Amino acid sequence: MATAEGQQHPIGVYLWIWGLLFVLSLFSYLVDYFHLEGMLRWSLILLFMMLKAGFIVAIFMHMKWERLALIYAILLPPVLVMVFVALMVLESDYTHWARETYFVFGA
Amino acid sequence: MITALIIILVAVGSVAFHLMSPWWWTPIASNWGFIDTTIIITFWVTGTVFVAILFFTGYCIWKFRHREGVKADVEYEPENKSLETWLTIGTTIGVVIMLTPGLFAWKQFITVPEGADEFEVVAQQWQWSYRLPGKDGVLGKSDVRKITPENPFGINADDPKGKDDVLIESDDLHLPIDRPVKVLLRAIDVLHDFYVPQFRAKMDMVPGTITYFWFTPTKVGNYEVLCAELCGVGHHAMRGMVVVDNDSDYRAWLAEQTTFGQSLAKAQQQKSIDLASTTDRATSEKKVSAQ
Amino acid sequence: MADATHDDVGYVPPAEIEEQDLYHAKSWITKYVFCQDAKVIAIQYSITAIAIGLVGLVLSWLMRLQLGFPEAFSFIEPDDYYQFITVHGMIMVIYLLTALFLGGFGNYLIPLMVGARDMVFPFVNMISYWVYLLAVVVLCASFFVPGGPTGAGWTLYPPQAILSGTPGSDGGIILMLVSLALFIVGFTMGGLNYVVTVFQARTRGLSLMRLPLTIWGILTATVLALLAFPALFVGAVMMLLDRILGTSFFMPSIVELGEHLSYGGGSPILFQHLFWFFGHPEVYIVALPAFGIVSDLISVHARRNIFGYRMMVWAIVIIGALSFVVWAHHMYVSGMNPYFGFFFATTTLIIAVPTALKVYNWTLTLWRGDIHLTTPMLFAIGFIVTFVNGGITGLFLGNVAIDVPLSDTMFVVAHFHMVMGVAPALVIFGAIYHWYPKITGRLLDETLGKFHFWVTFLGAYLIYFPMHYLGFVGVPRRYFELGDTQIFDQSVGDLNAFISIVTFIVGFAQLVFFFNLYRSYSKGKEAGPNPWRACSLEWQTAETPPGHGNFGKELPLVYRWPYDFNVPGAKEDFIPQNMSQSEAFPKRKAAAKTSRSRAAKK
Amino acid sequence: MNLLRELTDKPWIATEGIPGAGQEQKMLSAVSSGRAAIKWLFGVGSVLFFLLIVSYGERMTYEDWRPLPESKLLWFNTIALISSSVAMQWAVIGGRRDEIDDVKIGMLSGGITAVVFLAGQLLAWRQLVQMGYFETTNPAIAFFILITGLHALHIVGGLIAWGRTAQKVWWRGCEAGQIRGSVELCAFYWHFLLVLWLVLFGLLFAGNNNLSIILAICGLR
Ligand code: HEA
Ligand code: HEA
Ligand code: CUA
Ligand SMILES: [Cu+2]
Repeated sequence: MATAEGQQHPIGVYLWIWGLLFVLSLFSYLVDYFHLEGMLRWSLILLFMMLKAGFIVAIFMHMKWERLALIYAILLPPVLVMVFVALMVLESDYTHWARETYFVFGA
Repeated sequence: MITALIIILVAVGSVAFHLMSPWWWTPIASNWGFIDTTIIITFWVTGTVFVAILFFTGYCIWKFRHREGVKADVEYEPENKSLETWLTIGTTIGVVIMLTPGLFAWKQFITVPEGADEFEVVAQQWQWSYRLPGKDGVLGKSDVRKITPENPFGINADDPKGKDDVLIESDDLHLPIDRPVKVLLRAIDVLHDFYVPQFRAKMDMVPGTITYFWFTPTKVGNYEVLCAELCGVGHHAMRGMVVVDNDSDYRAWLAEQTTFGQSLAKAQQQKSIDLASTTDRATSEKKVSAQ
Repeated sequence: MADATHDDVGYVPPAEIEEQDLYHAKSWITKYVFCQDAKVIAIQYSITAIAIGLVGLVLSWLMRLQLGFPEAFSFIEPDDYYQFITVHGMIMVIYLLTALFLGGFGNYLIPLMVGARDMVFPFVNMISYWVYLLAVVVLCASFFVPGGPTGAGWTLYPPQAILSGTPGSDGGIILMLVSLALFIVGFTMGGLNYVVTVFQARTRGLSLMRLPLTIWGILTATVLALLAFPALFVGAVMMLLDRILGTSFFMPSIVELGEHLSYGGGSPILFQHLFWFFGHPEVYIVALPAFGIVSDLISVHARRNIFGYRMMVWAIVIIGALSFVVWAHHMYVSGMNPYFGFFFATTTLIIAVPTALKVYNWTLTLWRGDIHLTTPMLFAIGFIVTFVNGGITGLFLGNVAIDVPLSDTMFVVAHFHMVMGVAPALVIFGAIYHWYPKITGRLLDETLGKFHFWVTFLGAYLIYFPMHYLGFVGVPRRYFELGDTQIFDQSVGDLNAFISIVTFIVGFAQLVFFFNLYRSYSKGKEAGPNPWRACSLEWQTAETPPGHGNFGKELPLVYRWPYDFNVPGAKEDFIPQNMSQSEAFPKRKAAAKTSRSRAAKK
Repeated sequence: MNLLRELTDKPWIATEGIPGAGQEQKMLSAVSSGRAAIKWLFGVGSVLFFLLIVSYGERMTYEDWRPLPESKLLWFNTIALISSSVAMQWAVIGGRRDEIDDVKIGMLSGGITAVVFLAGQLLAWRQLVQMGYFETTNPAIAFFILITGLHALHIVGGLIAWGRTAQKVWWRGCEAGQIRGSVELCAFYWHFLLVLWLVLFGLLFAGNNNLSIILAICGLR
């Protein structure tokens, strides 16, 4: 709702965020570099990814300066859809893995 | 008056019933005491809240009941932020107290320890059969489409690991005590569920995939297997038996069992006789369990 | 009342639907049979739902006969038993409770409580009822096809639902799925109507936050139903294709009794996901209207404003939203990806927090109220007790590790009967005692009502509280009989017999209720327009029962929320929603204002 | 969008004076309720087809999956559906300008192209049968039949509403002003079905399964 200052956010903000994005990417890279494994690896990578996506949507796509309701209306459904899709992908991969491991196909 | 009393009595009676009930869980015979502990924790938390709410309700009903001719001193208070906040926080704490041990127990439940012995349970309408990995410790691959009267488990005959698999085509299985086992569960027709109350563990068996759980039997004895997922008219009659043996008994039992390789050879010898009797058996069994 | 203010500043008529004439019945048939008046449709829905509900009730007695006295009734075979539980569960959850709460109470109360003349699309509304009736007829028809109705459990899990080891796999399952699809189509028509009516046809001054909680409950439940039923629809249609065309959506390679079937590749678990993506919201679909109605009952009969109204609304909405991300708590031991357990256990237990707040607020509404222990109030209190008890056992099941031993045992059966069978049923009874005077103009008999309450409440508690302990013992659900077994000793059978006996006593009490309904219709005490001295709009209609177009010549104007009981300074202990400030506080307008703004600051 | 603000209102504060006095008077119209109803219907439909897409994606993983044979016909059908939507929009614009002839042209061509689309879909089914692909055990085919079938049913529903409007235009000879609302509702529904089809077509049936590509891009598979 803060439209008054919203129209003229300083260029500095963009630069800051831009820099931050680089730093975050660096972190993701470091996760790889230090061979972090298992849950830790994936949670870190996901965290950095989410942060980056969040910054991009918030700053570069001007979401930060939108109304709260709009933010929810635009962001919530895709997030939910992504959660559902991710869950179902995990599920089918699990079944697939079980079949590959214990059953023999074809032949 | 009476209403308030009865509400309080419901609370007191429920607690009394809980304390004196002859119906309680079977003595545990596996390593899943953690699950029982979690249940007890949950009982404490929820029981306290249940009793508290009922007492409060009963008290309100008694104290603020309408009395003819007495002007009630009713409060007009739409909301009370701080009270609601505190109640939220309190409830959240209660949830955390219950959830944390629950999640730890689940983590344990799905993480099979290194070196656990594997065996397979195969379910079909309405009977159990079992497969042990044999000397090599690995189960041969299987496929429902390979099931024939000679090969009721559908083991892939081309898989060398399958030849020494021990097949137990009866409802009874023996297990050695104190050794962690990973139970691989497989169904060839519909959903079933391998459930032994004393082990606390259970898991559905799903055609088209393999499911698992693990446990360590901790007490020698005979334990009845129940099917816990509706699987048709014979569901309630689908019973089996797990016998937990000490080591020597177990080895004696194991020595009597036949392997896949042996049964295959035997089957080749008297193919025709076998075929007839298996189909016979399947149909007669259906009749029996349908009753 | 509203008329008194007309000479105030310029009068603003309430919003009405401009292009649409009110539906006018022309003959007896169009007035009582093919009627488009929401009130009549509501009655039609309710009668149909209760009638089919009685079938469900009778089925439950048959089941209890078998479970309580396993050897005694030879006419119940395993086939029959499994058909009974399936149809019982399905009827109770969908054809009774969903239809009664949304089709029955929704149709009756929404237009009245939001100050509208009717639903926005009366014609669609009528069709909705007839499609529902058709669904019920198709369901009943399955009793008469060869093989009987399906016996796959109300969850209808494939593969067993469509294979021959399950009773009713020829015709029964097909009719079941078709009936469900019809129900969904019919409900969607009705549901769109309810939602649009609440959002668009509210009368002037009735902001969302001035809606009675009943409407909030019904509205949210309707939205849930609209978004959840498609999952069941998809599942049902896919299973129909598997059954009829031999596709393999849910069917892997299967050997049934030594015979290879021509299915392959599918995953049965996918159906379970679809079913519970519908099924869990479904249980809140029957719970949320109950939450809403009980809030109103408590507030009216305790003569006190509902405590924490805003929290109550948010809680309803949050519960509704969260109910879409907990579905897999029904699948902890289904063989799905085990890591889901962490996610779904957490979301499931989070739901307990808003629900708990609702419970607290109900009890806090009693605090410092002026409690009239009328029959509706008794039912509301009974609801609190049974709901808390059943909700708490839900926490056991939701906590994934605890669910492992308890899943698929009688513990689950006890949980959901307490929380869904008993608690909302008590609310339905309370609601009928509460609104019967508005519908018929006469009060139900209080003495009979209290008798009905005590037997039903205490009886149902005696049925289901001990049943949890059968679950601890390990008695699985859906067992035709326990048979010869080592682990269940005689005491288990005794408890089962006890439960069955209480069931029949409770069943008998329902006859008293129906007798009450019947007798009070002609002999009951005249109620007058507002026997409970309640504030919400349905009690302020010109006629009782409300006439054509609900509100006579003019729609009411709304000045306040529906919970203004015992407002300091008011001349009576309640202020109807359509009473203006000057009328409510005739003497000292200014003084009243300050006292109210004091309340407002809190 | 002021929903959120409304939800934080303090409901226990009563209105002084007349509710809504001084505000512009809003009359509720059948069209605005119709629009609201259709929007909710979109929600229902979206969930329905979203679940189908998810099921498709999950079934796709398994070993017996064979992708759908490509069909040029579907591209043609897509174009038909797009033109149908455009035509309906034409009718809407005509209605707004009070040009009954434009309404008629738009409605007629919109209806015809919709029927063409349906016929095309039917032809696509027949093609699959003739190519010998119609084995019900092939899950991709089964999904194709199911999804296009449900979508077609939605179109048929739209055509019924279209018929009611058309009857007003041609038989009852209504003015442009009288049927403007119904035409707009029809077109609104048409656009929704078009978007739905584009999503389904783009994700599942156009070329080689773009769904798996998208999943791969998201790192999900
Ligand atoms: C109206 C219907 C209804 C409602 C409201 C609920 C409410 C809940 N249900 Fe229930 N449930 C069903 C109907 C319902 N359920 C049905 C029909 C089934 C079985 C289906 C089948 O398999 O056939 C089922 C099955 C079921 C299962 C699956 C069991 C299994 O099959 O293995 C689970 C597991 O998580 C569960 C959990 C819960 C939880 C956590 C709640 C929560 O929402 C409860 C929240 C309420 C409270 C918590 C009480 C109030 C709170 C307090 C008094 C404060 C105290 C709280 C704390 C300290 C935290 N339910
Ligand atoms: C709302 C839902 C509801 C209701 C009210 C009931 C009511 C009852 N149910 Fe049922 N039941 C289910 C939903 C319900 N049930 C479901 C979903 C299943 C699972 C099916 C499956 O496994 O697939 C099930 C399964 C089930 C079983 C388990 C079978 C098994 O697993 O082996 C049993 C066993 O005792 C049982 C018994 C009863 C009894 C004795 C009653 C009652 O008689 C108890 C007494 C209660 C009352 C007397 C209240 C009656 C009020 C109404 C019915 C409302 C009618 C309204 C008006 C008259 C206005 N039910
Ligand atoms: Cu096997 Cu139930
Ligand atoms: Cu649930």
